Amino acid sequence: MTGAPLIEVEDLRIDLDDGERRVAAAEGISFRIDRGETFGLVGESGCGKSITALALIGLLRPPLSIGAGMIRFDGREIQHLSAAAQRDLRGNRIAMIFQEPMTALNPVSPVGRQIAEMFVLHKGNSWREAHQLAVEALASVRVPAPERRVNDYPHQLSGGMRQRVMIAIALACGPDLLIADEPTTALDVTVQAEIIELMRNLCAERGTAILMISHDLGLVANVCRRVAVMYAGRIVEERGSADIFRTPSHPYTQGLVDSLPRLGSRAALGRSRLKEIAGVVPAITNFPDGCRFNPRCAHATDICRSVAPTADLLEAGGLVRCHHHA
Amino acid sequence: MHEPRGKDDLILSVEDLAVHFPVGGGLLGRNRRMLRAVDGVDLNLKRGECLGLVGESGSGKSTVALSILGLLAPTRGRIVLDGQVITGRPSGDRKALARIVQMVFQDPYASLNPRQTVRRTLEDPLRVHGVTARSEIEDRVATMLRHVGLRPEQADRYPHEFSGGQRQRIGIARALILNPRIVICDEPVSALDVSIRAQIINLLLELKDTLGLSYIMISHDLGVVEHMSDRVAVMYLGRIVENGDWREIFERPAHPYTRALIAAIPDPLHHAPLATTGGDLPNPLNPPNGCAFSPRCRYAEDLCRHEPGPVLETRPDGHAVRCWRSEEIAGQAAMASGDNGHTQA
Amino acid sequence: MKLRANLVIGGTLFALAVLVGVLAPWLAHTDPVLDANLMNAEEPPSWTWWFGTDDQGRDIYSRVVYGARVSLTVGIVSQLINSVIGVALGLSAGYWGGWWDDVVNALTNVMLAIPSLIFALAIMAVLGPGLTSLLIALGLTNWSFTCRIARASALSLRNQGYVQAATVLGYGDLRIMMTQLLPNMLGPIVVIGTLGMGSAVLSEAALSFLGLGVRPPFPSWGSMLSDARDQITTAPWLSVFPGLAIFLTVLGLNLLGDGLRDILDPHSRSRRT
Amino acid sequence: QTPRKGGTIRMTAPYGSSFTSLDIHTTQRAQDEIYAKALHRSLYTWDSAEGKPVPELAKEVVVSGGGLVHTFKLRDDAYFHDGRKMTADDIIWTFNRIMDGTKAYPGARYVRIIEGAAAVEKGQAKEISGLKKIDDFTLEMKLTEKVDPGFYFFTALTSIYPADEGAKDSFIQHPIGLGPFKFVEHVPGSRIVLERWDKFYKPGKPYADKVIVSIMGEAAARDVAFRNKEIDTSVLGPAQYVAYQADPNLKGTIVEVAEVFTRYMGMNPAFKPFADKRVRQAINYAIDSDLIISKLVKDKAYRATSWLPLTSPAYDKTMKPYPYDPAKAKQLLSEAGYPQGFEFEWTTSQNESWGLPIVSAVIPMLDKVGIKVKVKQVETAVLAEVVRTGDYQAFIYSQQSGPDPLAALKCFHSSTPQPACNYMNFRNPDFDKILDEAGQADDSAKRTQLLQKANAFLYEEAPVWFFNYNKAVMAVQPWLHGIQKNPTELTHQNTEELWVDDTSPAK
Amino acid sequence: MLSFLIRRLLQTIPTVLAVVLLVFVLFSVVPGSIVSSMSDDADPQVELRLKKQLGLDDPVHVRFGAYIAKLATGDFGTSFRTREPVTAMLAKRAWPTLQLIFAAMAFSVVLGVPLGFIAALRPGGLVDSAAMIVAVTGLSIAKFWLGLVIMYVFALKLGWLPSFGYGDGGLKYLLLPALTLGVSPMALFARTTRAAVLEIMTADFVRTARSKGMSETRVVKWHVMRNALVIILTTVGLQFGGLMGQAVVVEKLFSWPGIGSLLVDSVLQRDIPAVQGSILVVVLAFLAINLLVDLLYGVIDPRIRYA
Ligand SMILES: Nc1ncnc2c1ncn2[C@@H]1O[C@H](COP(=O)(O)OP(=O)(O)OP(=O)(O)O)[C@@H](O)[C@H]1O
Ligand SMILES: Nc1ncnc2c1ncn2[C@@H]1O[C@H](COP(=O)(O)OP(=O)(O)OP(=O)(O)O)[C@@H](O)[C@H]1O
Ligand SMILES: [Mg+2]
Ligand SMILES: [Mg+2]
Repeated sequence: MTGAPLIEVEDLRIDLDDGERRVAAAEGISFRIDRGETFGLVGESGCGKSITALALIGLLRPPLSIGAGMIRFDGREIQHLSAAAQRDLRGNRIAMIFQEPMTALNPVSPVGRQIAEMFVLHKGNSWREAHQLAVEALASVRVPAPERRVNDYPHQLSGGMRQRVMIAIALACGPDLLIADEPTTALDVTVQAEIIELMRNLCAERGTAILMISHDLGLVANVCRRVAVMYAGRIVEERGSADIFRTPSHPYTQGLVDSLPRLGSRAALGRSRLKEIAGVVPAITNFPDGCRFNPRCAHATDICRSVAPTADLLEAGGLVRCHHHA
Repeated sequence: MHEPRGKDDLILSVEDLAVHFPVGGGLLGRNRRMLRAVDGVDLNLKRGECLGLVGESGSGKSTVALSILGLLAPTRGRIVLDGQVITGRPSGDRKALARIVQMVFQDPYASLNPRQTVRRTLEDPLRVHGVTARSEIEDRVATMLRHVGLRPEQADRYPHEFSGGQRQRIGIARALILNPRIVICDEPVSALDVSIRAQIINLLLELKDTLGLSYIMISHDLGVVEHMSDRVAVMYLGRIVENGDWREIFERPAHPYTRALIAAIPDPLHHAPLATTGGDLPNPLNPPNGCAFSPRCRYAEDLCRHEPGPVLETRPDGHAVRCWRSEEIAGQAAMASGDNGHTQA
Repeated sequence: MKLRANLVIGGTLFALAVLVGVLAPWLAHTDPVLDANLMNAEEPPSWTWWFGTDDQGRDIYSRVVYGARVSLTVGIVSQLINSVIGVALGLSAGYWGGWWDDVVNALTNVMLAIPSLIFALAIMAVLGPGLTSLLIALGLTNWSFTCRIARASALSLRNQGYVQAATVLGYGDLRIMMTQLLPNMLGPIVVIGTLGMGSAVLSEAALSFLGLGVRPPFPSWGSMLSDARDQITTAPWLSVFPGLAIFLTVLGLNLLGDGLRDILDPHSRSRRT
Repeated sequence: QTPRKGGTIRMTAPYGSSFTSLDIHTTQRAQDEIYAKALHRSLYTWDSAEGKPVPELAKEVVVSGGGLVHTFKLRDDAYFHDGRKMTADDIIWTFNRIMDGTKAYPGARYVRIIEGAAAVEKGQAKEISGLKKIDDFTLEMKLTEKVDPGFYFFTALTSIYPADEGAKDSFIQHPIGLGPFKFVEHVPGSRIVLERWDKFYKPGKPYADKVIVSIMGEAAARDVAFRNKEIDTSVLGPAQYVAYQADPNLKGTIVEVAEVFTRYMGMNPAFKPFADKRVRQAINYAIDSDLIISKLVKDKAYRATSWLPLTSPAYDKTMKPYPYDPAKAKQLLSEAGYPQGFEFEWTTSQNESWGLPIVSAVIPMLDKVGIKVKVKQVETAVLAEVVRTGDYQAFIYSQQSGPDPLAALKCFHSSTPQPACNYMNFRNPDFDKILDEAGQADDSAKRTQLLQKANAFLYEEAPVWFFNYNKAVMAVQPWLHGIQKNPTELTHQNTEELWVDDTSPAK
Repeated sequence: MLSFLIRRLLQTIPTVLAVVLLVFVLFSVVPGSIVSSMSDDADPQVELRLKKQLGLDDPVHVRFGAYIAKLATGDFGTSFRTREPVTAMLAKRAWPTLQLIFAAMAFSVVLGVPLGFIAALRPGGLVDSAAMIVAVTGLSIAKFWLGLVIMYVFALKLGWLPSFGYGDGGLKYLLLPALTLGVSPMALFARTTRAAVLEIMTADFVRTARSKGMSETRVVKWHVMRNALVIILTTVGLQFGGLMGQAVVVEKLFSWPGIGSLLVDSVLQRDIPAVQGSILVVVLAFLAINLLVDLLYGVIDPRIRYA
């Protein structure tokens, strides 16, 4: 089985039915994640990161649906599994952490029970056993005094603690893949650092692959081995995280890297005007023809305005979707 | 770089500002406790300067800003704006204050009234402040729109017809329409699309120069703060823990919290594990004994935990720190320097 | 957004009722009060008497048509009074907070604790039956819900950036409340108002039943329905038509309220998955 | 058919949603007297067959002292429900109680006819001087006027209470009387349950074991219950009167009687147009009363000619009511100086048989002769107040006009104050003279003739619009027998005469 | 919990006082002399004496003070009409009303809440549409009219239940009035429940639950229900007030011997002590029930328990 990717996404399209018509909220999404690998998905708000993740775990709900393409998990095509089989995967082998630890937990249920549910659902434990396992799970995410904390309700925990509980839930059944959708945007930087480290260490210990979603390039590059950049529903570039910052290939990636003030750059290079990416992100119902970045791209030519670029392999490894890439 | 300037260069000074909120307790006021959101803050802002204010969520940054804006009555302390003491004045003076200090808000979606056109949003303040001539109003609105990079024709649209970046421009235009001297920016870009942020940062910097504004820049994003500020103040649990020139703060952070903060920023080119502090954020209702940071501080000693909190000591170069052990830590850091401030946990 | 069925049906029913009330003098065949001819008493519905005649020989169709005026006036005006009181108190309490908020809260609790129909009953007893009394009684007793919503909206809106911005720009309190808060809280208020109108129409009927309704001779649907209850088997048309008018109008208002809620009230709009 | 013993009589109290009080002295509402007839007894009772009051608790009454002194030979077999025998003391105690001025018992208006009663009411005396106990079963009563005391002491307002027991706090929770049934239970707002009193003084009576008086104010609900055989009696309004007549199953259940109530519109002479007799007559001409009675009241009333009702001994059968004649009305109005008519405010209650619906029907009729009406609707209690204080331009009312014709006409005597019953504040010396003469007359034929004259005088003066005399209609289940056609109030039945046969679903 | 209870009890005192004051002031300006509710033609002197005896000559504030003082000892005064202590009258009326209200509430909750749940599980489906049509119809009918129809159908046409009466047979007398009273809250609960469930189904934690691999039924049972209950409970608590108001109509229609019919009688006959007493009892009941609801909140919602 070695060598076979853990999850493989091919030409995935996600449709949004807004009542009158269907639009593709994301399309042509292809990537693969190996066992134990860390893979990052970055891009700005609304570019389709979360819905891609939801598609992987089978949680798209109307008005969103999978329009085309294929998701293969551990060799099996997920879409064609029965609902029950899908549920067996969900939580058990693919787990997910959400952005808002505040609202992602049920406010009227003790956190211990919310963890214990996982063991009852997937491991067939009794509630009593599951409760004990929940204490252990809490301890493993380094929540102090876990025996006491299991009975706490979410509102009694701080944001960082809640996110730890979310991680405990996600990792309870030892999944093969952990999808982390912006797990730290709601948290302070110092807390973010702790959560990220905790997640990274636990997954490394258990060989769990991570799909990490964020709009923070730095964070993703720091955590992940490979990074895919999304723009307006498409992956525009996919690279090893060491390269993507040094030698971004897609004009959008380049723009992003250049436009953000990086810590230390003023001290090193002095204060210069930041590079701007002109224009605004297109609305989902109104994607431009051709390359979706073309209205904002300084290098755009006629072909960019009419023909959607295909994903090209880069010599240095990785993919880019641009007619004019270096 | 930090040559002493004259006292009259100060456009804002905040002295020993404290804001306490009563929390809990019902009608009968039982078990009502005081939340010391801001507890003895001193700040100075010079003309044309940008002061960066950073700190953990809940450390009191916005509270300081709201006090300066006259939206919160301080429990104690004095605020001097452009030579006038504004604390303890009746709230009727809001109008006078409005012409000196203005604010740019974080969320461009929530900070524009969805039921008002851009024109009304910009014209009403002028009218409130006694500008009545139709032509003058139109003039000023058009000028301001051009200043922030919008076209005057767009004035008759409603906020939902604009993108996030454009809305933030409108928010900036609204803050500047009364020609204030000071603009407080509370997280002006954190709600914006990543690719838009640079536009707004550049715009703010431009306007500062062309209009001779002073900024107080509140942000989580240390990159932005570093880029924009002349001076930086770091807050922790309602107090300033470090205050100094931007270069001092970022290159030679003296307070362990500042160091932890900087170290926690993932560096895209430097894939080291992130530095962690451990411990949880303190409960502002029940602050720790001694130095507020001591429960999370890797340098903390008994002294830090038990003595009443340290005072803010200002060094000759203007760099101020509130820490018992800043000297020793600075020494250690010097030894371990070269790792760009990233400390291993 | 799809045009919702309940919005359309509800809106149509209500608009129709209002239209009938407005056009009553043109739509009615006879005077609802004076054209009584006991010779024609209790005629069942026919081509001459569309809805039949009542025991006084008055044309029920005309009375139902004119009844729309009274019933809708009661519904609309009393609810308007309620909304104005509720919004004024709730908005100012939420915005200003402090002791005023405590006072308004206490007042709301009092209003909430006395069932509105009972309170209206008491007021009617003091003022005596009649349209004005009814407007006052129903207008003063049903604002607590509006007040609560207005207060809650004001509380959350006052932390919105644009309200703070207005304060920072030196706007006066009144201006802030009128231009910044009020327009942005109208959605749920309108929804409550619509539903409240429906219940006011029903309350009018209930008070008529209890003997404290609109002063005759002007016909209101409630008093017609109430007067006809003894003849429910012998002359069903006496009660069927005013009853139907009440039912359809209240139904319309309820549907309209639901529909408006779907559009205006952000809470019930489905969020992103 | 011989009356069956046993069974339950299920009566209804239709006039409101509760009984006022279990202390029957405090309440004058017809509603309460329904149960009181089973529970209590007064000195007299109304004999429906004879059409006059007859002694109930006395075996014999001797009149002396120029008709002012009445000596009662009391029953010696009447037992209160606590087992104690009734004596003269109980009657004296009861009448003294009713005259307690601090309580304003409505029965005081009757007892005042006894000499010295008013002094007690004003607190000037402790006991009524006109009442004298001769021995335990002989009582002497001295009146202030020459009247038949039977008309004064037959209603439940003067029910005889056991002396001293009646003053106890417990009495109001558990009343004790002399009637054929004793108190078992009162569920306020729902019903009163009574059971047979074995020591009742009429041998073999009462027949039934139990009487339940259920309160049912809603006519429609009563209708359902009656058709559903859940109740034995139901008072019918006009609509149901028609419906029951039309229904072959129910037609036979109807019992009707002409009651001694006159329905009228009172006009305030202080309101300028009404000061003119011609205007008042014009109103009587302008209203088509017969039409209203037939169409709106569904013939559940008799056309009123003048004040005294059909069953009154002084009713003059030859008299004709005002005809419907709008032209005449217009002419009279012109003569009176109102060719264009005028507007007045008409105070009414909601009452279905003499209140609002009638007013609504009259409005267009008066409109035809140019008179505009503004309706002022008030509750019954307020209407009573309005009428008593004269705070009206016009009102519509139903007023008892019998059984004693003299007392009924006395209401128009100048000496009767407005709050008493002279609601129109009628003052006419000529009328007073006729009436005084009638009061003095010893010969009953002469008296009747004078009363008829007085009644005709009222017709001419038209202080009111004479509308109708009530026809009381009650539906009675076929298994209930012994119903008396009581013209003073049909629902007031001497329950000892009632019996149910074994077809009653209540057994 | 106890301190919470005490605090809540203390908080209701101003409300109760305000209600007392309100009702008192309202009826101190009532037209029509009080004595007219006692006797038709009392001697004017008697009337004066009576007024004095009842203290009706005193200025309003003195009367109010006296009233409050008596209230504090549990004395609601003496009814003008029945001459009974109001307390005794209310005591007899309270139980029937409570029976009626709780029966109606039970009926409406038991029917309305599940209906709302079912409707919410398939929004837009057949059950949903049908349930909402029933609900909105139930809210749009005049109560006394509905009561009459119910009476005709169930008592007369079907002969299932007695059309009126109270007591002896127990439950069967209660059913029709309770049904009449319960229809509109039932409709309301169905709607509230549906809205609450739909709202909660979009919450983030529901998505979390789904991501755990739970079936929809489990999601609803383990996570949605309890959260929905919090919202439903609020509506239930508030609805008691509405029920007490509507009970006036239903009690009058069905000759139900409760506080409602006492209130109407007293209002119509200007029996002010009885009116004040009845309203006060209604208010106290409402406050008590809502106190109970608040305590229940604590049981259901930990955020409140620990607040
Ligand atoms: N339930 C939904 N209904 C309608 N549109 C939706 C829904 N969910 C997502 N979308 C749309 O699909 C697009 C992609 O959304 P998605 O949540 O994947 O963005 P994202 O990249 O995760 O952004 P963010 O960084 O803000 O989380 C957006 O334009 C969004 O508006
Ligand atoms: N009106 C208020 N009443 C009670 N507490 C308040 C109020 N406003 C702020 N606080 C509290 O005061 C503290 C400081 O709040 P403030 O908003 O100033 O923090 P901040 O530094 O701006 O945080 P953030 O970065 O999250 O905006 C917080 O603990 C907050 O909960
Ligand atoms: Mg997302
Ligand atoms: Mg802040």
